Amino acid sequence: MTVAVKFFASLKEQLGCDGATVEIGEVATAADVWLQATGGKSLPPNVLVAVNMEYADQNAAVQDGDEVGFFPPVTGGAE
Amino acid sequence: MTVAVKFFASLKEQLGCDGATVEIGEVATAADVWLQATGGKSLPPNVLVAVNMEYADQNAAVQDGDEVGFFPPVTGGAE
Amino acid sequence: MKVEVRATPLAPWRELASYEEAHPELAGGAGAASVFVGSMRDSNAGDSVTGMTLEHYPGMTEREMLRLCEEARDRWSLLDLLVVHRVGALLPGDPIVLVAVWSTHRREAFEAARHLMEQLKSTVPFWKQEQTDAGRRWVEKNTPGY
Amino acid sequence: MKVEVRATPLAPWRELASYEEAHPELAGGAGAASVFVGSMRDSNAGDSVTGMTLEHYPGMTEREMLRLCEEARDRWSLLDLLVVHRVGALLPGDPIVLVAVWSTHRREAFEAARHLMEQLKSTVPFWKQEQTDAGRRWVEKNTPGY
Repeated sequence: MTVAVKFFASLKEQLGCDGATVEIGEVATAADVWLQATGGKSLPPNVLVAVNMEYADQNAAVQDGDEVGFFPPVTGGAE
Repeated sequence: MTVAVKFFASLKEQLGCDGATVEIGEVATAADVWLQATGGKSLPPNVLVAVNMEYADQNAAVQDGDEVGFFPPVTGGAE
Repeated sequence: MKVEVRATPLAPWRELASYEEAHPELAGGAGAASVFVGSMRDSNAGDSVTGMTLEHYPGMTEREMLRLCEEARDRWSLLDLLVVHRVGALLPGDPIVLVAVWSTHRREAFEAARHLMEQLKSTVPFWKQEQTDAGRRWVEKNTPGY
Repeated sequence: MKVEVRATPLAPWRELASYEEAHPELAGGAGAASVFVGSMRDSNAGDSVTGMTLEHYPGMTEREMLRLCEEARDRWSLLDLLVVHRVGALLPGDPIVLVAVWSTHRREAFEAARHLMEQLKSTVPFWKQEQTDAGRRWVEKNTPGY
């Protein structure tokens, strides 16, 4: 199946990549998608995961056509 | 001594009086001033007292030239 | 810091824009502004209210407002405060009170603005009289806000 | 209810004046409006900050903001909400976020505005990058607001 991957903020800079389209087997979690997209880098513990723009666990199953976002802790709002 | 008296809001309406100038003996409290100004009416328990525009107890001593304000509980601000 | 009792209409957002324009030092230093606007509602205690008159104790009212603001400024290390309260005749929808607080961080701004509103209601000499279909009536007590 | 991610300058008081003008139903019904404006400060963690860039996750950010607003509206029976958050390049003093809440009584307005600010900081995908004399750096964690 095909999954769209997006990286944001400091994670995007560290990986040198905005996102990618990943081909992966029919049974896969968000963490599997990360491994595939990053060439086997380990998923940092503080990275947040969203599947189809909703927060998800790294062990959440993904489906064909899903979008998986990975990003660091959020820092919006005000002091 | 001479003391200026002011009444506000519902109290002003009930008494039919904005205020008065009261002549009273040299040793007097705010409550004495009330009695003198109202012709002996009893001071309602919820009436607030200010001497020279500062909240005061009804037993606070007043001096010649003081201004004594009497008013009902305040209801400013918003719901 | 500015405290005002106003007998003419209050446009809170225009008031805030003017105040910040006149105080450019707030830009850059103040990370947080918390604002409260209380307006006249068209009903109270189940009755339709068509108008309101606000009375105050000239001199004492301003003094109490200033005292509250100075206390809040010192307690929460605020950068600035603006409080404007209407008196006179109001119609439903008219703003009654504007409280604005500027601080470095949001916690102080939120807490100070809320505290000021409670204090304004409970200690500053203002009295509301409502106009209903049944006639005029003095508002008798305050609704607790905490 | 309006939620917006904005890439152009935000003038919060003008924004509020326009919003209320476009929503005349708020006048008369809303006795209380609580507003918070968070702005870019010119220093952070002891360093002078000369600029900031805010990044977001287009689509997800708006969705999270809307979800928070709907939750707050239902929890506190709010009459209306307006939330605007900047992205892109900012300078010191520039407003970053505007949260406005209208309700019948002041308690709900205060609590909802504060809650929304905490939630905006902790759950909505925005990331700040600061420009200091030593170069650019990502802001790493949030300051607790309670």
